[in-house]
Amino acid sequence: MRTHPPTTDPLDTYTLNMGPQHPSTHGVLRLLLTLRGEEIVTAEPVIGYSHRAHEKMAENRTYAQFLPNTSRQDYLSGMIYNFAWVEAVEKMAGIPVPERALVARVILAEFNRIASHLLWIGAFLLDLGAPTPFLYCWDDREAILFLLESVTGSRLTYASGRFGGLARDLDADFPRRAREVIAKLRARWPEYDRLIEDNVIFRNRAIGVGVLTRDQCRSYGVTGPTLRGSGVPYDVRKAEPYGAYPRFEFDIPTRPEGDVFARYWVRVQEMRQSVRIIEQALDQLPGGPFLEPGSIGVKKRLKLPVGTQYYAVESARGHYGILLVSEGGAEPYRAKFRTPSYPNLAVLTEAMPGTLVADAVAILGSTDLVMPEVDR
Amino acid sequence: MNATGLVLGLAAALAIVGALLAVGLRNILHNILGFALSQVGLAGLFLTLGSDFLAVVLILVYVGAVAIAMVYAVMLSHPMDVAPVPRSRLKTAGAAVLALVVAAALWLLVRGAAFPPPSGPLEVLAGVTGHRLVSDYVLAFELISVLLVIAMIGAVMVARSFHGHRARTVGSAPAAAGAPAADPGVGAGEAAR
Amino acid sequence: MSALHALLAGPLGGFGATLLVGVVGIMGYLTFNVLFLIWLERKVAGHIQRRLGPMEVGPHGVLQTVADMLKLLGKQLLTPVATDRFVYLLAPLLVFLPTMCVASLIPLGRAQAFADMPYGLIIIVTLSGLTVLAIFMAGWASNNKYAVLGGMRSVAQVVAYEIPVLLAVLSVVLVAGTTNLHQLVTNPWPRLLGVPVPYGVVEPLAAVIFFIGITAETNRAPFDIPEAESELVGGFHTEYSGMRFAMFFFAEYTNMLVLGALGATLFLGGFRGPFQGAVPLLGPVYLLLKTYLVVFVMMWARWTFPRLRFDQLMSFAWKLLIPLALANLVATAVVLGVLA
Amino acid sequence: MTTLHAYLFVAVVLFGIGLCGLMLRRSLIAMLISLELMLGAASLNVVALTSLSGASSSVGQVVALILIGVAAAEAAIALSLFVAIQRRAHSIDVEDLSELKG
Repeated sequence: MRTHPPTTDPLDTYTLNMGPQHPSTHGVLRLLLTLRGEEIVTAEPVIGYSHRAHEKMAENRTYAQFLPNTSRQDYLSGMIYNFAWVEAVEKMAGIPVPERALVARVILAEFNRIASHLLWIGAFLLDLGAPTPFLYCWDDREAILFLLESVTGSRLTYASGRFGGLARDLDADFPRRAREVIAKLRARWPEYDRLIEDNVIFRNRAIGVGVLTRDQCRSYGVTGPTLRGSGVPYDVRKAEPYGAYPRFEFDIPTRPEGDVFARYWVRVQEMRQSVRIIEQALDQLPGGPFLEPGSIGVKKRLKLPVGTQYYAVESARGHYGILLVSEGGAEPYRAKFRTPSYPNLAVLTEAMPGTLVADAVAILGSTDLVMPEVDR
Repeated sequence: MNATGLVLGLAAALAIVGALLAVGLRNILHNILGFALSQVGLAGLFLTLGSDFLAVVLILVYVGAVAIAMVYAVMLSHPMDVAPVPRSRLKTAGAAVLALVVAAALWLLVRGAAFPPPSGPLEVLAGVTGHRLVSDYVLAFELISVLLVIAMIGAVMVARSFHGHRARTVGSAPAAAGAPAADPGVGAGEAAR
Repeated sequence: MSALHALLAGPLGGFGATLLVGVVGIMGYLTFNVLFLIWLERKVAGHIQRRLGPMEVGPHGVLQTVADMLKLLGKQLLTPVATDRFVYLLAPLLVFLPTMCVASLIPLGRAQAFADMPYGLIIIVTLSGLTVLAIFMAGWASNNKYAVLGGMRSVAQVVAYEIPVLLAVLSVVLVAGTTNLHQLVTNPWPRLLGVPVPYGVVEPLAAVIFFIGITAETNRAPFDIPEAESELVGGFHTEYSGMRFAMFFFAEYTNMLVLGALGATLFLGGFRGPFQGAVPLLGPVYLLLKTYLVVFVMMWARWTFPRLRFDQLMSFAWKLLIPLALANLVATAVVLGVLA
Repeated sequence: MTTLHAYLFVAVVLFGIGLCGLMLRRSLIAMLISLELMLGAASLNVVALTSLSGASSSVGQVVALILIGVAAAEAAIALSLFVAIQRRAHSIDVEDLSELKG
C-alpha cells in the first residue's frame, strides 16, 4: 500500500469526509481527507462545530460569573482550567492565597490530570480497536472522579476555585481516600503495561507512526505531551513555575522519537509523576484557612486594575494561557484563551500525509484533542 | 423429468442467464456478478456430468479467485462516478447478429456431427483424474504449474512497473512479528493466485 | 425424527424428505447456537472487562439477544437513495448462503448423510471463500466510501487468508489420507508413542495457522479491519439498518460457529470422545464443546488485542503465514514419506 | 435431442453470448469476462463430449483442469495489465486506448 508516492492527480484521488459524526474524531471534528486508495495525500481539519464564543462571553460577565465557563472549555481537565482563571485574576488583582489552598489546588489539579490521561488512554486504545483498556481506564478514572466529586460537588465541570482560595476545604478524611485511590492506580499500572505497552500489535501500530519532528512542533506551537513526545522538555510547571509547584519534586518525561508510541509513553509516565506530586503534596498539606479570611469571595464585585496580563498553566493537553485585558471595570475588556489543542490539531496536516486511514485515526487519537477546547 | 434433468435445466438456465447479465448489463460490477452466477451454473452442469471435483475447482477458481481479482481490477481502474457512454444501437444489433450467425453455424456443425456412444461406464472419480494428471499427463500438469508461476511473477512485475522503483520510507513501521511494514506486490499477487 | 421422515417421504420422496428435515434441522440448530453465541460473546467481553455483561433480560441475561433481535425487527429499514438497489438488497441474503451450506457438511455424529461427501473438505473451503463476494456486494452497493473501503479490505483479507487456511487443511488431509470429513473423524487416528491423538497434536503448526486464518476470514478482531468502527464507522455494513444489519451480524456469528466447528473437526477430533461409540448422542455434544472451545479463544483474542493495520495484516499473511504453511505442508509430506 | 446435444447447445449459446460481448463491450474487463465465458463453453464441450461419448472421461477432466489453469493465468496477466494501462492512460476503454497510439 505504501509503494506509491502521494499524488494530487484528481483522477487518482478522492476525498473522504471523516466526521463531524465519526466514531473516532472525538467530538465534532471534521477531517477532510484526500485519499489515494487508503493512503492519505492531504488532511485538512475543519473546525468550529462546537464554537460557543467563550471569549465573548467573558467580556460580558464579571470575573466570578465567568468561573463556571472555564471548565467547560476542556471538560476533561476542567479543574486545571478553572484554577488557571482563578490564579490569573488573583495575580492581576494581587489577592493573597493561603498555603493550604495552594497545595490543595495542586492535589486536585494533578488528580484531574491523571483522570484526563486515563480517559485518553482508553479512548486512544479504542481508536486502535482494543475495547478492553477503555473499561479498565474508566474504572480507575471513576475512582478519581468520586474523590473529586466529594470535594467539589461535580464530576466533570468543576467550579471550585475562588479568588483567594477554594470554595470548600478538603475534609479531614480526604488524604486517606486520596491515598487509597493512588494505591489502586499503582496496582493497575503493571497490568496496563502488560496489556498495552508490551502488546506486539499495539507496538506495531504505534511505533514509527505519525512522527512529528521537534521543528514541526516548534513551528506550529505544539505543547504538552505531544511536544514532549518529540523530545522537547517543555512543561509550564517547570519552565514558568506557578502556584505551589516549585516546592515539589518531579521529572518531565520526554522521548525523542515523536511518534504515536512516544506520545503514549509520555502520558503514561506523566501520570506516575502526577502521583509523585500528589503524594508529596499530601505529606506537606498545611493546616490553616482554605480561603483567605475577609478576602474577596464570589459575591462582591471584583474590579481589576487597568492593565494587561498573561498567565499560563500546564493543562493535561499542554500550555494553556489566559490573556486578560482590564480597563478597571468589573468585567474584563478582553479575555483571550490560548488553548493547547488548537496548535496540536493544526500540526496534523503535517503528520498525516503519507500514512493510511488507520494511522490517521491513531495519530488523531494520540494528540489527545478536546474539540470544545479548540473551538472555545 | 427426472432429478438429473431438473438439475441440468436449472444449471443451464443459470449459466445462460448469468452470461447474458455478464454481457448485457452496463454496470461492470453487475457484469462480474453475472459472470460469477454463470460459472456457478457451469459448475452445476459439470455436476450433472458426474465431474463433481471439476465443479468444485471451477467455483474455487472462477468465483473465488478470478471474479474477485476482476473486482479488484475494477476498483483499481474504473472511475466509479463516470456515467456510461450511450451504446450505439447499430453496433449492438450488428454484434448480436454476427454472434447469432456464428453460434448458428456452430450449432449446425454440432448437429451434423456423429458422436460415438460412450466407450465405457462413466468413471469420473477425482482419484482417477488426479492419477492421470501425475502419470500420463504429467508434462501438461507441470507446464501448467510453470505457466501459473510465470503468470504470477509477470502480473506482479506488470502491475508494479510504474511506481514500484520509488519506494517510500516515510512513516513505515519497523518489523512486525517478523514482517516488515509494506508488501509492494501484494495486490498483484492476489490477482495472480 | 423418523416419524416426521415417514410423513414427509410420501409427497417428497426419500431424498427430498431427508433434505427438508436436514435443512430445517440445521437452520434451527444454527439459529439457536448463534443466539447463544452472541450472549456468550457479551458475557465473555463483560467478564474480561471486569463487568457482568447482560443481566436484565432473563436469568443472567440469556434472553438479551432475543430482545435485541426483536428490537432490530421493529426498526425501520433505511435504503439510501443512491444505492445499487438490487445488489444492496441481495447482499444480506446472500451472505448467509455459503455459511449455511458449509454448516450442513460438518459431521455431527456417525449417522449424518450430508457430511459423508467425498470432497467435503474441498467444498467447504470453496464455499467459505464465497461469503466475501456478498460482503463486497454490500460494501459496493451501499455507495458509501467507508463501505467500499470496508468491502475492498474484506476481499483482500479473505483472499490472503484463504491460502494459509487451505494449506493448513491440506497438511491434515495428507496425514488423514481423505478429504471426506466423516471419514476424517472416524478413521483411526494417528498414533503418537502408541496413543491415538487428534490431528491437532501431530499438526500443531497447521492448527495455529488454521485458527489465525479463520479468525481473519470471519473478520474478527484483531483482524476486523473491514468493519473497523473507529476507522470506517461500520465498514461494509455502514448503510444497513434494522434486520438487514442483523443479517450481517448473524452471518458473522454463524460463520464463526461453522468455522469453529470445522476447526474442531479437523484438529480436535470432531464428534469423537469417550463413550461416544456406545452413546451416539454424545457425538454432537462433544463437537459443540470443542467448537465452543475454539470460539472462546477467538472471543478472548478479540477482547484483548488492538486491531492490526491493513498493510500489517497483509504482510502477516503473505510474508509469514503462507511461507510457514507451505513449509509445514512440505515437512508433513517428507515425514509421511519417510514413515511410509 | 440427446442429453449430449443439450450440453452442446448450452455450450454454443454461451460461446455466442461471449462472442457478442467481445464485440460489443468497450471496457477491457468486460471483454475479459466475455473471453472467460467462451473458455467456459469450450471446457463444457470437452467434458460433455468425453463423458457422454467416445474417449475416457478422465481425459476430459484433465483437459478441463488444464483449461481452467490457463484461463486463470490469463486472467491474472490480463487484469494486471489493465491496472497498468489504467495508470498510464487513465482509461481502460478500448476506444480511448486506440486514440492514444504511440
